Amino acid sequence: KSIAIMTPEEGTDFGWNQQGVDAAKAAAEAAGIEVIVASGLGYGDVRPALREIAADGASLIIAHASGYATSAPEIAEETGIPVAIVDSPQALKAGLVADYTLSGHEGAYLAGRMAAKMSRSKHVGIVVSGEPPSWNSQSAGFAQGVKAENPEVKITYAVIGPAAYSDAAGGRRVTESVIAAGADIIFGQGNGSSFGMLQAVETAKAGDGGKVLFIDVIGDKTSVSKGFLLSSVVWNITPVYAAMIKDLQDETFGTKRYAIGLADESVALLKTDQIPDDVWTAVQTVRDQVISGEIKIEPVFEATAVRALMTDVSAAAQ
Amino acid sequence: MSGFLSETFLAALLFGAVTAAIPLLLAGLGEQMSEKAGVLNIGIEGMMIAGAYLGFVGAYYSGSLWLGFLTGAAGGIAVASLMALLCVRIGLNQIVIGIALTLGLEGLTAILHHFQFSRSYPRLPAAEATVIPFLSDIPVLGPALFRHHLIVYLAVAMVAVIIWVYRRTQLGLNLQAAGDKPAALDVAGIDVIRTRTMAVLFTGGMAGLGGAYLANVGAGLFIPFITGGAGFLGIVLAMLARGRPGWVLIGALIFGACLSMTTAAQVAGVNIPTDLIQMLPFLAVMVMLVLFGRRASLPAALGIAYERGAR
Amino acid sequence: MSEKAASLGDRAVDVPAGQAGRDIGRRLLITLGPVAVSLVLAGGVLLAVGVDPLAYYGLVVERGLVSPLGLQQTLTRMAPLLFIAAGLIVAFRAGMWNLGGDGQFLLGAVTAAASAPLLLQTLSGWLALLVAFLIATSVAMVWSLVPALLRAYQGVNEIITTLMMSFLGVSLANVLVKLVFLDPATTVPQTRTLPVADRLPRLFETTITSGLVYGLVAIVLVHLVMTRTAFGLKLRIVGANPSAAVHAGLNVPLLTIAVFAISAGLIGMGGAIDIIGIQGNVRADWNPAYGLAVIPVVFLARMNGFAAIGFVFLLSVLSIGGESAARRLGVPQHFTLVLISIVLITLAIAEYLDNRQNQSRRA
Amino acid sequence: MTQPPNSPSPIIVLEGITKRFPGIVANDRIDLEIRAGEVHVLLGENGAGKSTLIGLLSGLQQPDGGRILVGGSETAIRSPSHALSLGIGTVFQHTMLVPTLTVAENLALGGRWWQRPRIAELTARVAEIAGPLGIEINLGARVSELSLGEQQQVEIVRALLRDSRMLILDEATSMLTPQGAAELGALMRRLVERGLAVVFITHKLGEAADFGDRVSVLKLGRKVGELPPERLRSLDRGALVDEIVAMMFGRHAGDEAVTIPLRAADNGVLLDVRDLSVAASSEAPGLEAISFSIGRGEILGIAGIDGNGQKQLAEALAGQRAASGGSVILAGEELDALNVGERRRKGLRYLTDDRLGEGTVASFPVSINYFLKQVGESPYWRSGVVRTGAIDVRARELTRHYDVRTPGIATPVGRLSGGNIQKVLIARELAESARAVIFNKPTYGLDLANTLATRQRVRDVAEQGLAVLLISTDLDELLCMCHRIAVISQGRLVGTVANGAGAGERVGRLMIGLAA
Ligand SMILES: Nc1ncnc2c1ncn2[C@@H]1O[C@H](COP(=O)(O)OP(=O)(O)OP(=O)(O)O)[C@@H](O)[C@H]1O
Ligand SMILES: Nc1ncnc2c1ncn2[C@@H]1O[C@H](COP(=O)(O)OP(=O)(O)OP(=O)(O)O)[C@@H](O)[C@H]1O
Ligand SMILES: [Mg+2]
Ligand SMILES: [Mg+2]
Repeated sequence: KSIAIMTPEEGTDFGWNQQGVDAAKAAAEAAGIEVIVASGLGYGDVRPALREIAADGASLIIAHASGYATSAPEIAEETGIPVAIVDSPQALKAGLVADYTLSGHEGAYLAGRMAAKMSRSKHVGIVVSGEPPSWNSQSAGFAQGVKAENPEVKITYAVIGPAAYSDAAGGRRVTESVIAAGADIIFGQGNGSSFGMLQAVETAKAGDGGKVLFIDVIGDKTSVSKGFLLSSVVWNITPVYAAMIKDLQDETFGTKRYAIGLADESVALLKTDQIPDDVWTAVQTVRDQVISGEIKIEPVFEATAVRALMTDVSAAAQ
Repeated sequence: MSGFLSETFLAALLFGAVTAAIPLLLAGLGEQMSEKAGVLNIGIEGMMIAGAYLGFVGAYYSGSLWLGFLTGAAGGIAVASLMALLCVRIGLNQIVIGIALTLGLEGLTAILHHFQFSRSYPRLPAAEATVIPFLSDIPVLGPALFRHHLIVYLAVAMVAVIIWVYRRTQLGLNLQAAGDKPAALDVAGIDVIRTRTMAVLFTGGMAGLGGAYLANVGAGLFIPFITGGAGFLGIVLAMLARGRPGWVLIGALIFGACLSMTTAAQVAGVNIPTDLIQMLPFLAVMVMLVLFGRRASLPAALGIAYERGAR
Repeated sequence: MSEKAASLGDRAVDVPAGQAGRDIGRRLLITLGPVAVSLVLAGGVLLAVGVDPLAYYGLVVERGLVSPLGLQQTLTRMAPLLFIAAGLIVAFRAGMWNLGGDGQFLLGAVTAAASAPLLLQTLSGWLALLVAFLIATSVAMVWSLVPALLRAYQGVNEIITTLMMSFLGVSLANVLVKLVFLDPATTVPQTRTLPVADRLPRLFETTITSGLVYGLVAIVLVHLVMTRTAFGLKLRIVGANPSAAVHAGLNVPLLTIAVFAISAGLIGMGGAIDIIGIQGNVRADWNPAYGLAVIPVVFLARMNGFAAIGFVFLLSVLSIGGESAARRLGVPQHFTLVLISIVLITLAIAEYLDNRQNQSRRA
Repeated sequence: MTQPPNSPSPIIVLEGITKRFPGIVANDRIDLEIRAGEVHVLLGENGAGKSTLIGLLSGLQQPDGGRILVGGSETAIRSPSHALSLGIGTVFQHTMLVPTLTVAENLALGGRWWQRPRIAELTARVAEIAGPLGIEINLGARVSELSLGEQQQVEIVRALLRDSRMLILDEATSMLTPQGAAELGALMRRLVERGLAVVFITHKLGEAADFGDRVSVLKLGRKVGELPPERLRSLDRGALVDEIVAMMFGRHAGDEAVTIPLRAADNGVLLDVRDLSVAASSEAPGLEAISFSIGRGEILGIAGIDGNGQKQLAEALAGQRAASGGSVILAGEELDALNVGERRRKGLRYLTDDRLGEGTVASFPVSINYFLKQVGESPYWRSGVVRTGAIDVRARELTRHYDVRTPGIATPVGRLSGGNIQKVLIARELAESARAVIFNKPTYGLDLANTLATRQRVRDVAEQGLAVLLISTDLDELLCMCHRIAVISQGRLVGTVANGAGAGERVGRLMIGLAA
C-alpha cells in the first residue's frame, strides 16, 4: 500500500539522505505503491514521528539513520508495523524488523586503488566530519585499497570534529591542512561539511602546483562540482528497498539482511572526466576480482581500528 | 621529509588557526562592547548566522566579497536592532529575547537555504589574499600570517581601534558608565538608551561580519547551522577577557590554535579519539579559571534594562 | 550582575498575590493572545515559502494537542523538560545563571543509560531504575561542583564556567559513550539498551511515560520548596540580595553550592528520566539541547513552577505538532524553531504591555 | 504671595506642577519660583515630594500637570541633557558617580562621544573651583575608593564645573562634617552673589536658617508654606526654626532636648571588646587593637569622620567580618568563634546603615523582611516549612508597635520611604531577647519626626538595661544621647570623652587630630 522513509536531514544533501529518499521513491514507483517521505527529523527522539507514520497507515517504515535503530524496532513492536533499520544486523525479527546495513567498503577499496594510482605526490588524504560506523568502514576500505595498490603511498587521516557534520568552514580548514601536508587526492565524507572540503579542493593547490582532486561518497555531486570531482562511491539503495517490498509481499520480511555491494552495482564508482581510461580499466579489473571473491575486504567499523590503518607519520619520519 | 614537519604544512596549520580565530575574534569583540554597556547579548549566535547567510547571499549574487561583508554586517545589525528595540528600548528580558532570536534565525536561515540553495550548493571562488610585502616571505610565519584576505588584518586592527576607544575617548567612558551605573550617565546628559543601542548595533555588525567571514572566507559557502556555537564561544571569550579587547584576540587565537593542534595531532598519526582532543581548549580554559579565577569584574548593571527615574 | 538581574524576576514573583482568580484569566489572555499574534507572523513566513498557514496550524493543533496520539507524544516529551525547568527555577531564583544544562543533562543521561542495564542483572526492575536514577543525579551534581566552588569561594562568574562545563560535559558524555560504556553488541557507538519492558511503566493504556508524573511532582515540589520553606527563602535571599544574605548570617558559599547541586541534580534527573523512561540508551553525539529552549520558558513563567508547567506544555505542543505539520506540508522541520522563537518574543512583549497597563491603571 | 519690587527676576517658575506615581500624588499643584541670587531652601518630611520635584526640574521625569517656565517661556524639560543645556545643574540625593571610573573620568562624563576627555583642562578648572571651597579632590582616585562624603564633594564640584545658572543640591550636606557643611553654606552664598540660583534641600533646620534666603515647605506633596527673604531676615535663628517646625509638623520646638537616659542601678559591664583587630582590605581600612566596654543601660557613642573604620568595627562585632585578633565578650561569654546567627541568638544585634544594600531585600514583602535574620526559626517556621499565619500576625504587631507606615505587610519593602524601612530594621533588631545593640547611623536621611522617634527608641533600649553602641557622624546626635563618646580615626580609638559640659569641643578636637 505505502512505504515511508524517515531521514535525519533534508533529502537534498547529494548524499545519504538524498540517496535514501530517491531510492524509496524509485522502489515504490516500481512496485506501484505510495511513498511517505519524512525528512529532516534530526537525530533526537523520533518516536513521535514513527508512531504517527504508523498511524497514517504505512505498511513499511524505513528508518534511514543508525540513530533510529533503537526506537524503530520498539515502535514496530508497539504498532505491529514492520520497520527497516540500518547498522543493526542483530535486530532481525521475522515480519517486523529487517536490517539493511549499508557499507560501501568495497567501493571505497576501489577508490583507494584508483587514488593510489593517480596520486602524483604519493600522498592521499581522508577527511571526515565524524566517525559513524558506515563512514569508518569506507575510510578503512579506502586505506586498504591504497595500500594494496602501492604501500609507499602515504595516507593522512583527519576528523574535523566529533560531530562537525555542518561545520563547512572546519571541513575546508582541515582539508587545506591535509593538502598542505602533501596530499593531492582527498577522500571526503561529511554531510554539509563535505561542501567545505570540496571548496578546499577547488581553491588549494597541490604541492606540485597542480590540481587536487576529490573523491566523494554515497551521492553524486557532479552537478554541483566544478571539475575537481574525481569520483564518488555511489550507493544505489533502490534494489534494497525493492527487495524489502518484495519480501513484505512474500511474507519473508525480517528474515534476511540486505546489503549493497559491487556485484549488483548498488555500490559503484562514479565515472568522471577526470579519470584516465587506463586507470578506469584497471579499476574495473579490480572490481571484477572483488566480485569474484579473489580479493576479500573485511569491513572495519570501529574508529580506533580505522586510525590504526593510516600512515603513522611520526614513525615514518624516523 | 615527513609531511608533519614540512614548512608548507606548518604554515597551513597556522593559517587555519588564524582563519578559525577571526570569526571568534569578531564575535568576541562585538559581545564585549555590549557587555561593557550593560547588555548581555545572548542573541549573538543569531546575529552571526544571519550575517553568514546574508553575507553569502550578498557575495554570491554580487560577485564581490566586500559587498558580502557589507550585507553580512547589515544582517547582523538588522537582528541587533530588533534586540536593541526589545531589550534596550522597552527593556524585555535579555536572555529570553537573545535565545529566541538565536533559535529563530537558525531556523529561518535553514529554511531559506533549503528553498534557495539546497539543489545547487553554490560556492564562492577563493578569497583573494592581500600579501604583505617582506613579512610574507618569512618562512612558515609569512604565509601563515601575512597572506590573508584584507578583512583579517582589518579585524586585528579593530582590536587596536577598540582599545583606543575604550581608553581614550568619551565614548569609552560612556560605554563603561552605561554598564556600571547607567543612571549616572543619564544625569551627565548622555542618553543611556542611545549609548546601549549603539553598543548592541555594533555587536550585531561585528557578529554579522564574523558570520560573513565564516561563510565567505572560512567555508566559501553557506549551509544551515554553519556557525555551530561560535557566538556562544564569543560570549565566553568576551567574559574571560574582562573588558580588554587584547585578551579577546589572544583567546580567539588560542581557540584557533587548539583546533589546528587537533588536525596536527591527527596528521601526525597520534591515535587519540578526536573527542578527547576537542575537549582540550575547554579544559584549558577551565584550568585557567580554576587557577586564576579571581572575582569576575562584570559590569554592575549587566543584564538589567535601564529605565529613567525607576526605583 | 546576576544577582540583580535575577532579582528582577524575583520582584515579579513577590508582588502581593491577592487577586488570584482574576489573575489566572488575565494570564491566560496574555498567553493566548501573543500565541495568536505569533501565528499570524509565522504565517507570513509560511506564505512566503508557499505553504498554507491555516493548514499548517490546523495540523499543529491536531497533531500536537487534539489527536489522542499527538497529545500522548506531547505529554511524553514534557517529562524531561519539566525536570530541566525545575532545575533552572532553583538556580535562577537563587540568582545563579546555570547555563550548563546541556552538559548536566547528557551526563545524567549517559550514567543512567550505562548503569540501568547493568543494575538490572542484579536488582529487581524498579530498584535498578531507582539506583540508576540516583547515580545519574549524583553525577550531575558532582559535575556542577566546579562552577559551584569557583563561584562560592572565588567569585568566578558562573555564566562562563557553566557554559564551559557544558561544552566539556557534552564532549565527555560522547567520549564515555564511545570509549567506556559502549555496547559491544552493536557497531553503532551507543550504550547498552534498556529493554522496553524494563523502562518506566507507561500511564494506563497509553504511550505516555510515567516520567511525566515524576516531572510534575519534581517541579511542584521545587515550587513549594522555593516558596514555602525556610531553605527556599534562604536561596531566594541569596538570589535577590547577596549582601543581605551575608548580613543576615546566611552561609552564602554553602547555599551557593547547594543551589548548583540541586539545580544540576534536577537537570541530571531529566536526563535519567529521558533514558529510563523513553529512549532506553544514549547514542554517541546525541544532544537534544533542550536547555536552550527551556531557559526562556522559565523566565517567561517568572520562575513560577505552575506557570512553567503551562509553558513547557505549550513548547511540547509546538514542537510535536510543528514537526508533524512540517513533515506533512513539506516545510523543513526548522520551521518549528522559527515558530517557537516568534512565540517567545511575542509572549515577552505581551508580558511587558501587561505590566505597563497594570502600572498605569494603578496610577 | 506678594512680590517686593526689588526682588530679582525668577529663573524658573513652576505653576501648578503635579506628579503622580502609582498610588500616590508625589507633587500636588506646586507653585514655586526660583530666583537668581537666592538660596531657596526646600524642606519637608521624608516622602514629601522634594526629590520628585528635583527630578522634574532635572529632566528625569515629566510632570503630569502644570507648567514650567524657564526664563519666562514655557518649557518642557525633556531629559537630563536638556536640563543641563538649560543651565540646571543637580547634585542628587543618591550618588550619581560611576564607581569604576576615576574622579577625573566622572567629571569628564557627558562630553561629545567622539571627543577625547580633556583631563588636563579639567584639572585646572577643578583646582580653580575646589580650592576656595576647601575641598580636596584626588582626580586620579577611583570613585569606588572614596567615602560617601568624598563622593558628595566630587558631585558638588561636578555641578559647579558646568557653569550652571541654577544649582540644585538634594541633601548634599547629609554626609558632610559640620565644617564641610559650613563651607558649603559659604560657597552657596558666593554663588548666589555671582547671580546663580541655588535650590538647597536639607533635613537640618539649622542649615536652612543659616544658609537660606527663602524657604519653601512641602508636606504630602503639597506646598504648605513659604518664607520670603524679608521674613527670614526679620527672625532670629531660634524663632525661625520654631516657625519652620510649626509649618512642617504643626508642632513646637524644644522637643529635641538633650535627654541622656539614666543608667540603671545594675550597670556592670555587658559588652567587652578587647584588642579587636581587622586586617585592612583593598576597599576598606583595617582596625587596630580596639578596646572598650559598655555597661548595662549605657550608650557609648563612636564619633569620627565617615570612613575611618566605623563600618568595619560594627561588622567585626556582628560577626559579619573576620577579625584578625582580639575578642568580643558579651555578658562574660566569648563570641569570637561564633558566626552572625549565633551572635544574634546570644543577644548581639546590629542595625546596619545600609538599609537597602544589605539591611533588606527590597523586592520581598515587609513581613518577610522582619524575619530575615530568623529564617527557619520557630515559631515562624516549623520543621523548615513557613507558617505564614504566625509571620503575618507578628508582622502586623511589629508594624503597629513600631509605627511602620506601609500600605500593607505584603508591600515590597523597597517601596517604603527610607524612614519606614529604618523602622522595619529597628523592629527586627530589637525584637526578642536583645542584650547589646550596635546602631550604625540610625537616623541618616530621616526627617525630623522620624529622627526624634528613632532616637527615643535608642534611649528606650538603653533604659531597658541593654548595652548600646551608637555609631554616628552627627556630633549633635551623639551629644544628646550618649553617656560616653569614643572617637575613631583611621581604624583606631583615639580617645574617649565622658558626655557633659564641653564634651562637644573635646570630641571635635580629637576628631581633627588634637588631644582632647
Ligand atoms: N520612581 C518613583 N516611582 C514611584 N513613586 C515614586 C517614585 N519617585 C518618587 N515616588 C513617590 O514620590 C513621593 C515623594 O518622594 P520624594 O523622593 O520626592 O520624597 P522626598 O521629599 O525627596 O523625601 P526625602 O526627604 O526622604 O528625600 C514618594 O512618596 C513616592 O511615593
Ligand atoms: N517604586 C515605588 N512604587 C510605589 N511607591 C513608592 C515607590 N518608591 C517609593 N515609593 C513610596 O515613596 C515614599 C517615600 O519614598 P522615598 O524613597 O522618597 O523615601 P525617603 O523617605 O525619601 O527615603 P530617603 O530619605 O532615605 O531617600 C514611600 O511612601 C513609598 O510608598
Ligand atoms: Mg528620598
Ligand atoms: Mg529626597
